[in-house]
This record gives sequence, structure tokens and C-alpha cells, in this order.
Amino acid sequence: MMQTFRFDPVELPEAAETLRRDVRKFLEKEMAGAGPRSDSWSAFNPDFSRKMGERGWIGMTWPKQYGGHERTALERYVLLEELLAAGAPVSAHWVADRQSGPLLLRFGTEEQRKFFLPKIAAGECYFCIGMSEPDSGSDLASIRTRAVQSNGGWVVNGTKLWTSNAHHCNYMILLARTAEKNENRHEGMTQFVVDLKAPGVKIRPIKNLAGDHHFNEVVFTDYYIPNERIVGTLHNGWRQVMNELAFERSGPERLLSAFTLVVELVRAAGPEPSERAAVAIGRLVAHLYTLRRMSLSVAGMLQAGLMPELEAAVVKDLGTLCEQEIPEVARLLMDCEPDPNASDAFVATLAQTMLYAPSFSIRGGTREILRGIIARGLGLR
Amino acid sequence: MMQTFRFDPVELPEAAETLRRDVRKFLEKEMAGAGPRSDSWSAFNPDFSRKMGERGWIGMTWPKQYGGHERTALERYVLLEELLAAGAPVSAHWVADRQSGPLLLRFGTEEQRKFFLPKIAAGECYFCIGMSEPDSGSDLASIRTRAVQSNGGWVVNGTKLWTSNAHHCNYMILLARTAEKNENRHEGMTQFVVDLKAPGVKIRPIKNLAGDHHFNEVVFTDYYIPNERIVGTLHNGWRQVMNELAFERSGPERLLSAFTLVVELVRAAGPEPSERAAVAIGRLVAHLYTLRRMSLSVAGMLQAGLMPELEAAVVKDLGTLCEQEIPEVARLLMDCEPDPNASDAFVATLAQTMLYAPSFSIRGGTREILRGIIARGLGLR
Amino acid sequence: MSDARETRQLITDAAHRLFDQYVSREVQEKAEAGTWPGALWTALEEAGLTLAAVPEQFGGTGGAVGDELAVLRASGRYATPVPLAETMLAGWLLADAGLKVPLGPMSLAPTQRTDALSLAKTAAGWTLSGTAHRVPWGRSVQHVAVLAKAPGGNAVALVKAGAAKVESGANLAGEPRDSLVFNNVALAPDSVSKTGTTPDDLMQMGALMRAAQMTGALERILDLAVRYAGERSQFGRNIGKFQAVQQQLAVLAGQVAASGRAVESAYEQREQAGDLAFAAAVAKARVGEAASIGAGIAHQVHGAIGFTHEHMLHYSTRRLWSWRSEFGGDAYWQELIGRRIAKAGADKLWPLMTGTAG
Amino acid sequence: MSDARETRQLITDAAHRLFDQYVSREVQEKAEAGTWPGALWTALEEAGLTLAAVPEQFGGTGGAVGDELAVLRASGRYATPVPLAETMLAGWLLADAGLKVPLGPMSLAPTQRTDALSLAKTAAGWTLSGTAHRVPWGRSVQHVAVLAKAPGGNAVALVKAGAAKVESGANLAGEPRDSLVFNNVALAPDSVSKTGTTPDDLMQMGALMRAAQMTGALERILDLAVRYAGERSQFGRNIGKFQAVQQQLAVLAGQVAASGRAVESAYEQREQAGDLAFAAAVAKARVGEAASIGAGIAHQVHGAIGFTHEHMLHYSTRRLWSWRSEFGGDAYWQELIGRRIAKAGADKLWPLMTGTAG
Repeated sequence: MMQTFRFDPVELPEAAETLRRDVRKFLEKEMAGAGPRSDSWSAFNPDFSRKMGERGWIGMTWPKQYGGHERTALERYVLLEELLAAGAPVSAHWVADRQSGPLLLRFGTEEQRKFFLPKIAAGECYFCIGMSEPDSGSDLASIRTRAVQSNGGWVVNGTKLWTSNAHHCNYMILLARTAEKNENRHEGMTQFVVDLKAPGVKIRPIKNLAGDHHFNEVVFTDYYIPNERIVGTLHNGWRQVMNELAFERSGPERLLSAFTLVVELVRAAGPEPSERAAVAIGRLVAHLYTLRRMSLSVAGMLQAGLMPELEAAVVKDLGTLCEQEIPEVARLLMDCEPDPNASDAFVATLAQTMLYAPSFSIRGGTREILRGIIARGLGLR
Repeated sequence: MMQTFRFDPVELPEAAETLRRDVRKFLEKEMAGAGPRSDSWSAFNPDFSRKMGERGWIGMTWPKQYGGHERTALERYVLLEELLAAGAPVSAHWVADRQSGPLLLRFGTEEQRKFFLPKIAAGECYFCIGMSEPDSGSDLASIRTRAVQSNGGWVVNGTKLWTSNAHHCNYMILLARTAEKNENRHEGMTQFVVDLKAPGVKIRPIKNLAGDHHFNEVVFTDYYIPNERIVGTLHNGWRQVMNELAFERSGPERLLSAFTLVVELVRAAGPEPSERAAVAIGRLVAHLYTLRRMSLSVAGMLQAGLMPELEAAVVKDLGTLCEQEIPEVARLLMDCEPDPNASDAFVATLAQTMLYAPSFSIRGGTREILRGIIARGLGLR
Repeated sequence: MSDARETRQLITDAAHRLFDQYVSREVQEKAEAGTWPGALWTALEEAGLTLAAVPEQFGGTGGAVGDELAVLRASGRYATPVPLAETMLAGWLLADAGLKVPLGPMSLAPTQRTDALSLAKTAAGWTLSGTAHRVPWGRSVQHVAVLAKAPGGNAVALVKAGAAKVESGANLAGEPRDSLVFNNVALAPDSVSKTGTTPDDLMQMGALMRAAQMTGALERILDLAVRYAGERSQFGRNIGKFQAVQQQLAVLAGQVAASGRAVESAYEQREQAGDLAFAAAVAKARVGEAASIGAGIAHQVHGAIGFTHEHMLHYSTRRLWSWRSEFGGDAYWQELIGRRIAKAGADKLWPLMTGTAG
Repeated sequence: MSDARETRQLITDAAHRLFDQYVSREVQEKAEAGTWPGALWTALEEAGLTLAAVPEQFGGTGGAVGDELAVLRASGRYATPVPLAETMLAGWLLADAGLKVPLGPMSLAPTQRTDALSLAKTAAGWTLSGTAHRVPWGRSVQHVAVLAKAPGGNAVALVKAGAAKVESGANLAGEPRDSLVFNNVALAPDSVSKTGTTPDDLMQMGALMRAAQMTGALERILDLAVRYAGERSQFGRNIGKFQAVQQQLAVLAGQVAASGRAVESAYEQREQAGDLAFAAAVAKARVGEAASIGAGIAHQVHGAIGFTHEHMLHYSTRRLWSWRSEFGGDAYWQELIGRRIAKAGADKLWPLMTGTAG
């Protein structure tokens, strides 16, 4: 008999519920007048990020010596879900808070920690991720960007793609090949912190299908990185990245991307919805409620020191499926023509969510990759 | 630019519409008092089959010299869809009319044709198919039943599985290995007509999950077949079978298995259905209407001498998907507990369809196999 | 927290051992043909599993409600052919009304929203009237706990099953679903008690217990499908090596995981006296959907073998197909959730989901 | 039959050649930014494709309605940024009312069920009043064919677009969807004619034409996805070699095939004066569903590349996402079919589906 998946119960500490109320009060003020917005982690707003930093809401779980606040992962979870449910513009500090900061905390040198973490926690230092390349998406081992040893440092040449907000960010965590491929194709890659304002970097916008500019192509030409900007162990980048990815699959951002559309749908359906609308809304909420409980459970297990990698993949797979279904359910219930510039909040949110929905199942591992991970967990691969 | 799939328009000849009215009149009388019944091609009723034979409705398209009636494939299509939509008990003669008869007509000897076809057309001679085996389902080349040459004939040993109605049938079209596997694993198999009443055959019932007995295991022990019972070319069985299968994927039985449940659902929803019921029923009917047009189109192209193998696979894939969705839609619309013995026609039909639905996507090629065929048609394999 | 987890595991293990011993293929077949599996029931009672969460003073084992979940999940996993959930449900209904809970298999009524049962006061006690349709295991149980309209409010009555006229019916899995006709059945004064429990509450608790059983059944069909995929060979390799099959089994695993968490969350709300109404509705709706998707995939992976009576799969899938419709189908609970949200208003959706108002 | 097929193929080929020449990436981008693709339109008019099925005596090409389908399908395939369907629809509306059809791009009103437009008789002719919302290409066309309430019934008016006040809007693909405000617009007597056409008829014909365009767009995204799967390499082989991708593309191909047949069936009913109302409703509903499934798969196969503005995929998918909602979304037409069946009764379902009564 298998016991492959484990979703332990989790009880939120009282501190988390207190925090939840604080965050709601903060957002009520900050978001007053802003329209609903799906997928808020793509809205870049440094002012908002600095205010978050002032309140101690970036790097919340990090040690105080690095500007952190030593609060629990569950408190951070509550903060994030409140921000996302409200559609707050968290994009500026998002990556640094969620991925780059923890990476530096875990693998970085003391010098790196002291230099970067306090700035990140203040909401003033923004990171992006340089992993994907034109010919390597899901298959990271095939990256071609190369760093070659030279003058007590490394010289980088290559092109990174899909780097969100590179044009706004201060730094990038770059993954580059530092040794030739051998029989183990995952060896020989290294992570670096890269200053995007230094010479040798060219950032070209890549508009998305909605016409918005979040993505970039970042080209490195004979770009010099000093040795002290290596993150973690030389040639060990792939393992570090996998670690990073696995546990970032199950956060609240994996189920709340389209939540504001659900709220607008409920509003549009009114207090006495048709049987059809009531059933459809009830179904979506049953999914979201359950997903949230699963996601919280993974957060609790992470905090307890467990390694719920499979569970995280399950949450992401089910979560994006549900997120992508939301605009479909909404458009079928309300016969309207979606228009991003409509004055009607439902119609505008619907339009925006439709345009962004394809990206939900691309970022953080495609559906096929995730299901492959789950199948491996079942012992099939 | 691809032009892979082609679904030509088809216009039913006036003769077909006249036939349709005749069939409806016949069924109105014959089916009076019978409850609704899904998946009617599993109901075995020799009396009904003989009446069909009397009316010239078996072997309709075959030459008159073999007991046929030389009518068009489209007329036969109309006959079949009327029978299935009404839930008529067509199982006894179904296989002989649809597969075994045409096989004998195409590949059989003159003697075989003269002997078998008139009996089939009279609705008095029933066939089953001996292809699958315990260790070979989709992968026919792996069958183990062997026929060894001996005394001017062949001696068969082996076991066939899933042979529907073997316990009621007169004959089986048996596929057996007649030569060792070589590099081409599809060579060396032969089709035979086998008399199920002869010694050396043991038929063991295999109840299905609904507790009904349609399937059988048929064990051949030193069973003798004379040479003149070979169908077609020695060792060429696989090709003959593939031919048979490809064009039998798109008939009306691939979309109407659950049609009687749709009818009962409409009845249960009443003349003033909820918005929810109206939308759901309208959606199912839009699917069925389109599928029927696709299926008709394939029938028309077959009649015109084309080889719409891919189109047939598409119809079957979409058809079974829709058939399996029908009980799901129905159960969600009408909150009731399914019970095969309920007095309420909707509840009973729902229960019966639920139990049989898993088989819809197994018979005639599994979903994965069909999609593989389609992908090959797209040039991906 | 971790103590509770361990207790739960001990109970689960004990239940699995017991079912391994007593729920054989033969017992399954005989039960469906009408033979009461007495040894199984006796073993369950001796292990104190039939009334796991009923307080001791009312005749139960006095465990936490989580223990009930553990037992029901295990029983669902084994497609155990006895009215275990029904006995627990009756026990809950009786104890909650302050009535002593008897031993022996029990059922409850009504299970249909359209059924009307009523109690009338007489000189000697009470009389019960009305017909209860599709009472689970009606013909097999010793007692039925009946929630009925009484003068001045609802009351619960403990009724000997023999007092009712039984009309046999069944669900898709062949589990008895019988009509019980109560024709002025006389009851002693101490077998009836006023209750605050409404038919909706009973429906909700029934839904929760069915969801718990379904989760076990879903775990079982995942086990079976993964095992079969690792054994069955087609085109020269195990079908579990085909990516299409792997992707399907990953979907099934996801549905199983979601079901487990949905049901556990509802039991947590029950334990913490939280918003059980919301969480139970979510659980039945979510698990019902998972049951449909899951059973479809399990059958698709098993192919023709899984469609035979010989294979064990259908003992689980026929139950899933039935249970998803009992105590309200998915859509019934979805509509209930939807209407509650609509009434609360769009801006209360998130507070409702998080359980933190305002 | 085969003659018609050949004619259709000739028209399709001609349209493809024309679009290959005139619908470049640059034309697409400029059109979305607001530049009218004049050369493209002129070429279409010169080829006689803009009024393919309008009778010659009213100013059209006089082809069969199937020719219209061929042109619309091709234009959908190329995401052609001009109001071709709208011009055809206006042409149909005008000619049907006995009005002469002008050259030049046209649109029509109303497209929204809630819009109310009215014609009043004056000494000099007529005046038109009311607001038409989301008129396709309202700002770009020369004429608008308006179906309005007139004393004693509906009438069609041919109106110069310049006579309306325009408020700009757009759909997801950046195609103009503008509000036109008609403020007592004076019209000559010969530009207005009584009609038997109702707003529902107009809706139905609009739905049919959108379905035709969508079928072309679906064919295009299948092309793109299959091509991409054959070029893009991951883990050392083309992604089209992965079974999971193959299965997905097979599903997409099935949706494309169903769309084509659904639309063709509706055009056949129109040509044969059959049950167009039923067949058109089926077509829009079925193709709308195919569009959702299909666009989802095409994007999933394309991954991040397909989410960029640089890739061509979105010119087709954004149109599919918009068009499926225009002239009634899937659910609108599904409900209409469902209500018609409910009214006819269960035993008339099969006769309705086969088009043979009783």
C-alpha cells in the first residue's frame, strides 16, 4: 500500500491571524481606489515595496542580523495570501523576497548576506532570475551561457530569456555553464549574483501577447563577474536551482492568480444568482478552499523541516488547472465581450485574466513536467 | 499548410429518408412497452434479429446473390442510427452484419460466401470475434493462440478473451498465429471461421462489473479447422484485421451508446428546464449533432471509395468522450441516487449508463491508441 | 498535533489489519448476494471501531472525531460491506440528543430531503409514522435512528428496525438502500428525545462521512491502477512506462491528494467547532468531483480487465459512483456554497475562505 | 457535389494567395495600431471576395453561400485585420431587404441584444436614433447596415458611418468594437427598406459568420502548434516526439475537425433552406467550445514563446477568445438549443437531430 502523498494538518498561530488583520487594514488604505487586478505579482511598484519593507513584510523569516524579522513561514504565508487575494502590486520585491534572498541566505557568503539581504528587506533592492534561454526552457541542463575563468573572476557570454522585470531590477541570479558537459549533464553549472547596471549587459524588452512589457532578453557580452559573486558552490548550480524550484511550487501564488476575477464574478452574479451561477461559483470555491488548505499544509511541513517536493508539485498542477479554469467558467456564466478597457470591473478583469491565463501553466514548470515528477513519485519512472 | 482531415458533406438519398420512416414505424411497434436502454448493441435478441432479416435489414449492402439487398451504405447508416437511437436489441446479428459478413464478402472464398452470408442476412447466424487474449489487448501482434498445420487443416490451441456473446453465437472469426514471429511481428497471423459448436471449444462466462454476462473466455484445445475455413490469405491476418478495425471506428454506435439517457434527461428536465439544465442539454446536443454529421461524412466518403482512416479515429475519440460525459452531465443536473432497478426511467437509465460507460473507451481501440493514430496523421510519429 | 497524528496512525493500522483479515473477496461477494458478514461486524465491535467518536457515557468508544475519519477512510479503502458509516452517523445523532447508543449495526432516517417522518405523543409514549426512502442497509440493521418532526420541534427516536415494513432497493454497488415504512410504530418514552439537530445537519454529517469513505476508496483505486500499470505489458513494456499513462495517473494522484485534504479540513473544522457547514459542503463537492475523474482514469488504465466482475476494481468504483450521489451530489453542495457566498457578498468571499472575518 | 467542392477549393486557394501577399506581420501590427490596410481591402474587392454571396443584382459577386464560408474561413486562418465578415453580413442584411449594396467596408448594428435603434418617418425620408454598442470596426467602415424598429415593423437602413458619433473600444485582438451614437440622423427614402429579418436572425447570421472565421483560426493554430512541436527541441528531442504532446495535439486536431464539420453543416442547412436556426446555434456553441480547448492546447505546446507578442500565435488566439463571445457566447446558444428541445419534448429530440420529423 502506498503512502506517497502527505498533507499534514496545519494550525495557524495566533500571531498569523493578528498579522492577517494588520495586512488587511494596510491594504484597505493602500488599495483604495485601485481597480481589481488579476495576477498581481506582475505589477511593479517600488513605492509599494518600500512601504512593505518599512512594515517588516519583506524577508520576514530571515535572521534579524540581515534585516529580517525572524517570523514564522506560516506568518509569511498569511501575508502573501492576503496580498495576492487583494491584488496588491508586489512584483518589485517578489523575486528577491521569495527566491533570491533565501538562496543567498542558504548558499551565500557572509559578505553577500550582509550586503544584499538588508537592502532586499527594505524593499529597495530588486532581483530577477537568469535561467531560461532561447533554446532551453524546461530542460535547464542545455543552457549555453558560459562563464570562463579570467583575472580572478569570470567572463560571461550568452543570452537569457524570459527574465521578468530585468529592466527594473538591480540584480540577477544568473545560471551559467562553468565547465564542459560530461556524462552527468547537470554538473558544471554555477549561480552568480550579477549587477545589471554594470557594462556588458544589454536588456531588450519582450512584449507579451497582451502587449505588456514584463519579460526581457538579457544579453551578456564579455561581462566580468568577480569571484566573490559566485553563489554557493562552483559547478553545483543545478542542484541549488532544483532545490529552489521544488519548494516554490506550492505557494499561494499558485492558486490565487485569478482570484480577483472570482470576486468580480460573485459581484456580477449578485445576491440571488441563478442556480447555474451558484453551482459554478460553489464549485470553483470548493476547489480554491481545498487548494489553499493543501498549499498551507505544504507550508507547514516546510516549516517543520520536511521535504514535501511531490506535494508541492501536486499543488502547482491542481492550482494552475483551477486558475486557468476560472476565466473559462466566468465567461460562460456571463454573456459579455471581454475588453481590458471596459468600465465594468468584471468585464475588464475577465479580459485581463484571459490574456494572462496561458502563462499560469508555463511558469514554474509546465504541466507535463509536473505530472512527470508526480509519476516518478508514484514509482512509475 | 496541412490538409490532414477531410469531412466531406454528404446528402442522404431520398431512399434513405423513406427507409428511416419505415424503420421508425417498425420500431414503434416492436419496442412498444420496452423501457429505455443504453448501449443497445449489447442486448441479444434472436427474435428481433430474425424480424430484421425478414425485412431485408441485415446484409443490406451485400450482393443479392448472397442474400443481400444491394442498398447503399448511407441507407444502412440510417437504419443503424435509428435502431441505436431507439435502443433496439441488435446485439445478436450486430457483429455478423457489421464485421464478419463484410470480411467474408471481401476476403472469403466463394464457397464461404454462399454458405454463410445468406444465413447471416436472414438473421439466423451469429458471429463473434476472437482477437484479444489474456496478455494482448491493444497489441494484437502479441497473441499466443497458435494454429499448427496437420491433416489437411489446422490444429488450434490457445485462449481468447472478451469475446462478446460467444455463448450465444454460432461462429467465431478467429485470429491465430500460423507462423513464428520474425522481424516483422505483424506477419504470420491468419483468420479462420470457427464453428463454436464443434468439439475442442470451451466457453467460460466472464461477468462484467454490472454483473451481466456478455464477455467470455474461449479456450481451444486441439481444435481442428479444415483448410477451407481459412479467411483470406494465409499469414495475412493482421492486415485484414487492421482494415476491418479502421473503418468500423466511426459508425453511429460510436456516439449513440448513451443517447437514450439524453432522451430521459430531457424528459426529466421538463418543458421549462432551469437555465442550468437548458445550457447543459444544449451543449450535449451540439456535440451529438456535430458528431453525427462527422460520422455521416465518413460513411459518405467510404461509400465514395475514399479511405478516411484518420477521420474515423477522430470520430471515435470525440464520440466516446461525449458518450462518457453524458452520464456525468446527467447525474450532476438531477440530484438522485442511481439505481438500475428504479421505477423512474431516468434514474434506471442513468444507473445502467454509469456502469457501462467505462467500456465505451475500451472497445474498438483505447483513447491513447486512437490519439496516437491521429498524431501519426499529423506527422508527429 | 503530532500526538493526534500518531493516534490516528495506530487506529488506521488496526483497522487495516482487521479489514485485511475479514474483508476477503468471498465476504464481498456473499455480502452483495445478501449474506450478512457477521464475523467482520463482531470484530469491528470488539475493536471498538463502530462507535469510535461517540462519547463513552452514551455507549461509544469516546475517541476524537479524527478517529472516526481514520476508521471510515480505512473502511472505504477496503470497500467494507457493512453499515459502519451509518452506525457512526446514527450514534452521533442519538448521542447528540442525549440518547444511549445501543450496540449492533444501525442506520438512520431520513436520508432524502423529500421524506417526512413524524412523531406523535400517546399515553404510553410515542408513535412514529411516515416512509423513509433509500435507507442505507435498512434490511440489515438492528436499529434505526430517526429524526422526525414532533410537537414543538424535532426529535430523535431509536427504533427497532423490525418495526418497519421493508421494501428492498440497492445502490450501484449492491449495498442495500431500502424503503422503511413506519406505520404508527409505538415507542417507549425513553427512546425519544428532543434535538436541535435539523435534517440539514444530518445531511451534512452524512455527506462528511461519505466523503471520508470516498477518500479511502480513491486511495484504493490509485493503488490498484499504479500496481496494474507496473504489471501489465503492452507493445513490449509495462503500460506504466508510457508517458500518456503516467500523466493520467499523476492526475488521479492529484485528485486523491485533494480529496484527502478536503475531508481532513472538514474534520478539523468539526473538531475545532469551526465552520463545519462550509467545510463539509466543500468536502462532499470536491471529493465527488475527484471520484468521477478518478474512477474514469482508473478504469481507463485497467482497460478491459477492470470492466470484469472478476477484478476487484469495481468494488471501489461502483461505491464511488453511488456515494458521490448519496447525502447530496456534488452540485447540491456546490449550489449551497455558491448561495452562501452570494448572500455574503463578493467582498466576504476571502474572509469566508480564510475563516477570518473582516 | 464534387463541382461545388472544386469551386470552393478554387476560391479558397485564391483567398490564400491573396492573404499570403497582403497580410504580412507588418500589416497586422499596423492595423492593430490603427492604420487601415487599404491595399489589402482593395485587393479583396478587386477579387470580388468582399460580397461573395450577395446576389449580383444587389451589387455582389453572386456566388453560393458556400463561397462565403470559404472566404471567411480563409480570412480567419490569416487573422485578416479587415471587416470582411461584417461587410458580408451587412451585404446580406441589405440585399435581403432589397437594398442595393455599396462597395467599401461595412459594418452592422445592433450586435448587442440590449441595444435599441429606431427609425422615424419624416417629410424628407427617415431619421435614425439610438446607440449601437460594440459595433465591429465602427470607426473604420464607410457604411453601416442598421436593423431598426420602424413604424409597423423592422426596417433596414444603409447609413454613412460618418453620420454617427464614434466612441472607440476594442476586443482582445485590438479589433475596433466601437459605440455608434445616432442622433436623429437623416436618411433618404431609398436608403431604408422594410424587412422580415429580426434582431435574432441577425444575431444568428453573425454567429454563423464568426464560427466560420473561428474555424479558420483553429486550423491555423493547429498548423502552428504541429510545426512548433516538430522544431522545438527539449531534453534532446523534438517535443512532438513526447507522447504527452502528441496526445494533446491529437485532441486539438479533433476539435478543429469538429469545428469544420459543425460550420459546414450549418452552411449546408442555409444553402438547402433547412433548419438553419438549429444548425447555426450548434455551430457557434460547438466552435466556441473548440476555441477554448484548442487555444489552451496551442499555448501549452508553445510554452513561453507563444506567450510573447513576437510570436504569431496570439493573432489567432486573441481573436478566438474574442470571437467566441461575439454574437452570443457558447452558453447563449447552448441554452437556446436546450430550450428548443425542452419545448419540443424528449421524443422529438431524435427527429430534431436528424431533421426528419416523426
